[in-house]
Amino acid sequence: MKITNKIIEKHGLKLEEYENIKRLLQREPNLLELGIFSAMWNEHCSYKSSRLHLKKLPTKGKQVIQGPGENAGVIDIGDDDAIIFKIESHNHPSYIEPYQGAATGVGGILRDVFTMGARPIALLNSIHFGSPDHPKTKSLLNGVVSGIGGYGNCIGIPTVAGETKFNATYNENILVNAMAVGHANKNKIFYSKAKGVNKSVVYVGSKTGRDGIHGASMASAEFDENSDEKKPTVQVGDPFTEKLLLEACLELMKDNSIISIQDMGAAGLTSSSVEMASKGGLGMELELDKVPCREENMTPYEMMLSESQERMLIILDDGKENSAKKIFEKWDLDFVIIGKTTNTKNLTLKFNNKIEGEIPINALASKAPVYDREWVKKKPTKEKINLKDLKKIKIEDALVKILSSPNHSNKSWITNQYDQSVMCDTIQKSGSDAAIIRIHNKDKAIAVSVDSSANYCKSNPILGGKQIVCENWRNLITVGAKPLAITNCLNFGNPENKEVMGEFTECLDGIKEACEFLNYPVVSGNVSFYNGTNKKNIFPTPVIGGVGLIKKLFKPLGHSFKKDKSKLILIGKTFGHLEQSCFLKENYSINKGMPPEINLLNEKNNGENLLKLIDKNLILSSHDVSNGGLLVTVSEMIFNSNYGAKLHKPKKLTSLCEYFFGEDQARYVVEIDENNYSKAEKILKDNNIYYEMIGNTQKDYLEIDGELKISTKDLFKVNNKWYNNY
Amino acid sequence: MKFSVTVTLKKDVLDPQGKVVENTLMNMGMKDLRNIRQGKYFQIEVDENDQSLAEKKIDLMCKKLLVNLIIEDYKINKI
Amino acid sequence: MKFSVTVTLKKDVLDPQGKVVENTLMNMGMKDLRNIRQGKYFQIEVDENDQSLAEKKIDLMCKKLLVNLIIEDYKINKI
Amino acid sequence: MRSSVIVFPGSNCDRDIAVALEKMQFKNQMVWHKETKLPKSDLIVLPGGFSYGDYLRSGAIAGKSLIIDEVIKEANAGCLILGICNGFQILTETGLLKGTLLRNKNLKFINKDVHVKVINNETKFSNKYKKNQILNINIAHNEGNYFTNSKHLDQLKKDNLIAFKYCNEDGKINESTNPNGSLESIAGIYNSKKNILGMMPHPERMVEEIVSNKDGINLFSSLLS
Ligand SMILES: Nc1ncnc2c1ncn2[C@@H]1O[C@H](COP(=O)(O)OP(=O)(O)O)[C@@H](O)[C@H]1O
Ligand SMILES: [Mg+2]
Repeated sequence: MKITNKIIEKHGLKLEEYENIKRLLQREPNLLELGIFSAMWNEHCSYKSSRLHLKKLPTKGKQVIQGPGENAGVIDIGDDDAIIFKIESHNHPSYIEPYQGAATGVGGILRDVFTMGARPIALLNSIHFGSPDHPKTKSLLNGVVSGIGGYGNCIGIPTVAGETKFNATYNENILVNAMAVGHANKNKIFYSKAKGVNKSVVYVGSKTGRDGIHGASMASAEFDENSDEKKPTVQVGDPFTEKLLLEACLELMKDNSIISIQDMGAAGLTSSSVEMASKGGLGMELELDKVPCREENMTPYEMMLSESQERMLIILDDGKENSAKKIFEKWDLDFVIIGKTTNTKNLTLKFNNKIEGEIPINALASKAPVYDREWVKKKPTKEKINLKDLKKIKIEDALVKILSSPNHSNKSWITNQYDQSVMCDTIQKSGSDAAIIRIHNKDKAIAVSVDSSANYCKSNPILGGKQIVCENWRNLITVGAKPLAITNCLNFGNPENKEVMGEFTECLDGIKEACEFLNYPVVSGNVSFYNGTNKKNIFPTPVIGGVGLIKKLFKPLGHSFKKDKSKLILIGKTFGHLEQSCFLKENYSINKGMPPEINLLNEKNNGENLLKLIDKNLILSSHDVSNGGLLVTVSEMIFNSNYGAKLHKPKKLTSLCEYFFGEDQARYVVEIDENNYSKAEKILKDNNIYYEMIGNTQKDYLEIDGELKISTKDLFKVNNKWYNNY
Repeated sequence: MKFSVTVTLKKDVLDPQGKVVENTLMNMGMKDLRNIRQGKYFQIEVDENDQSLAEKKIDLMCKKLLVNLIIEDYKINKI
Repeated sequence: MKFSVTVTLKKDVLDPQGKVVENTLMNMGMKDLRNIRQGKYFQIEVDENDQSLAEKKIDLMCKKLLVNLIIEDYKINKI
Repeated sequence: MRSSVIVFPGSNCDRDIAVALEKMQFKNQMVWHKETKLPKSDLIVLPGGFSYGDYLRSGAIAGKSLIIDEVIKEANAGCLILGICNGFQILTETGLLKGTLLRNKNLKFINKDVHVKVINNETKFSNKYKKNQILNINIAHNEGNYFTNSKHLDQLKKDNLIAFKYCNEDGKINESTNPNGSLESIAGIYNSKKNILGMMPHPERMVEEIVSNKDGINLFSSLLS
């Protein structure tokens, strides 16, 4: 077939990219080869717009065993234990078919983690929908939540934390990010780098069908009116088969059969074979007639580009084929030797003994395009909001408005659809700042949380970037964990747009600065560009997934109040920053001004000293102050507890709204038993930590002297209504 | 008027359920089984005596709720 | 030979799924809907050219696996 | 006491129950579904999870596996059988327990800690509980909506074969305390010889204070006594 411009365009390639392909091949590609180039050179696989910028992220640290570049990041948590984790987006497929899109997103990220030898121990997700009034939102929400649950519940890995946000910016382009966390022996980690010539290349897992052909290029293009045409590429997840694949792989990993292993994710057989060969500096020859197919008459093109789920590629050591095959047969999975490693440095594709395609591996990998795209800096806005210009509002009304809003409503409608307890190591479930998962059979645990702040990032990408790292860090601190490392999912609009590219660049600057300061390196991640429709780009939405270590397990603090008459202190300074706050958004629909300042030094000191208090067992409960400010934080500590709180009015600030709803950073509300108060105070004073006594817990009411009195039952009701009525 | 609606997965869409059922039946000794695909079935009764109007209504129900048009096909029959 | 099998819950068995679907459709404004019941649908192909033998085989599959005879009824049709 | 946990493809609470059993000093063995012989056991457990992905009907395909014939033989010979969640569904599919588990009435997977009341505390499985004791136990299922015909229901009541019912923290049983639409709020039942227990709640998840609570422990200690 003659390759026409139309065909090139259909493959999502630019004409100059095609010229480049011809130069690398020193001839014209055939259709199969073109398809392979398009799969490897699209944004999703090649990171061509992001690669230059990602380099600046800090990725090293004593705790890091493997940073970005492998299937997932690996960190050391002491003894022989390693934690392997990564987050990934499945935005476009989830918008087209929410259930399957979300489900296969979960399945894909799980494979990234267990290919490296880890048993997955926790799932998290960050999901973002359009405005609740938008006609599509409800069914997208329903579909995504049941898809996430459907996959995680069936495979038997607890879904323990996440975040759910609504914002009109996602009306035509929702975000579905899934994170998986696994545990492995640090001496038994498996990598994707091929080694040795003439080694068997083995295909295991499900059969290959026509699903998802060109999925990766779909994830690298904007939606437009014609997106409907792309619909038949939807992939269906099969968590049952994945469970078998998981157990079979872990069983095979017990001995030394595997040289390297790689899941077939985006761009399926193409990307897995190319990546393995490329990392090993080798070639690979595949006999495509051997690929187990689900449909009749599948062509080499279809086999190489199919994104059928639940498949892996393994390079086996000599003589291990038979014992490995037995394991996969036990689990009723396909196991077929489909090729071998070679020293040609080419990807050679045979079909019926004929060479159908032959491409130098480096043309697909290291020589893939890299773009230094044009970008512009965001000008910091000078907009200030003067409360005096706004209609006066009662504190109680403002609080109720926030707590009953979709973004702040209780999420148990969602979390009750996820099995959070399977594996019996979930020490703290959803509903608090971070989930806690015990390391099986051990007296230690990890804490995990995912966070994002699209509004802050939109307003000021640098500050926003810093803020999400800090918030994530805080969420681990409040449950008593030492933050170790993060993974990140960078959801942005069209990188060919310089404003979007600017948001990307500057968000990364912010993330970098915070990670460096906090010694909180990035060990894995994912970039998702082209989120938007017809030139309307989503707000920049980087999502941070963090993992922390609890060295010695204790009964979790949780963030709900534990006792009557205990003291409440607020760690960190309150300035009353209301621009970009929930208070203004929910009550006045104002979305203006700068996000709050980040002082990394304070972040670090406040967090580390709170951790000391927790370690010394001086704290009853603690909660970071984030979206919504102090009063929302205290309200959240009241939910699910049997207690209310009595708060003092601030002495200095004039405006109560600024004090109670301001979103200044680096703050925590902490509940301390009266008897421990002086001990805690001493530690804070000795370390120069700013704190204020803000009140105490009490029975039945949330109260501010002379300003507000609301029963805790009513507060709880207000917070619980929205999802159930939606 | 009463109708039946059968909903099946589109041809190239993976049917994990049908596959497991097929394997199980084979393992149980049903060797002549060549292929099985699983779908959904609805019996729907509507208060409408004009068949073509009734069918239109059923069709709307399918499109709006019963069928996931992205991965499923459907057929309406009078019963 | 190809057959369809429809499996439905027996009359006296509660059909939670059908109920929810029915309510949802009603809420969506489909007022003429009188009743809806949900079941399963199978398309089965067997290597057997004698129809009555083929049907017997299908019937066996139903009895042995596809249908829970305690709560479900089924019907086989040639297609 | 010797126990065997049957592992089906897709079981995912097999490790959890094994850990609980070992913690309680059972001598436990895992038995793969393709086995045709059971090790000598005093207790056989069908664990929770999604055997065969819950495809077709939950429990249906596991109910046809090779090992099940052995389980049925042992059950008929009086061996103690415990089916939890998917295990309960498998027991109804094999006919060892009557009735069936339909989709939850809200058509959603439900995972939460619920209260259940011990209705019969005089069996091998429940003698360490007090009558009407209220337990707080985790449920996690899509199909937990127990249904049976009225004749069988009468028998369940008459012969005291209802093991547990969903209730609220004060022990009240009504529509609003019934999470999944189960007939008469039934959460678990026995066969007529009371050597087989099927239940939707997960006792194995409730054996450690730091994870949850210890309300499940007495089920295992009952078996040991
Ligand atoms: N989609 C989801 N999946 C799992 N847990 C969720 C999801 N959405 C929210 N949660 C849980 O609800 C709680 C509140 O979320 P959020 O308000 O974002 O917390 P925070 O502000 O502390 O980050 C958290 O415990 C979170 O893990
Ligand atoms: Mg928090």
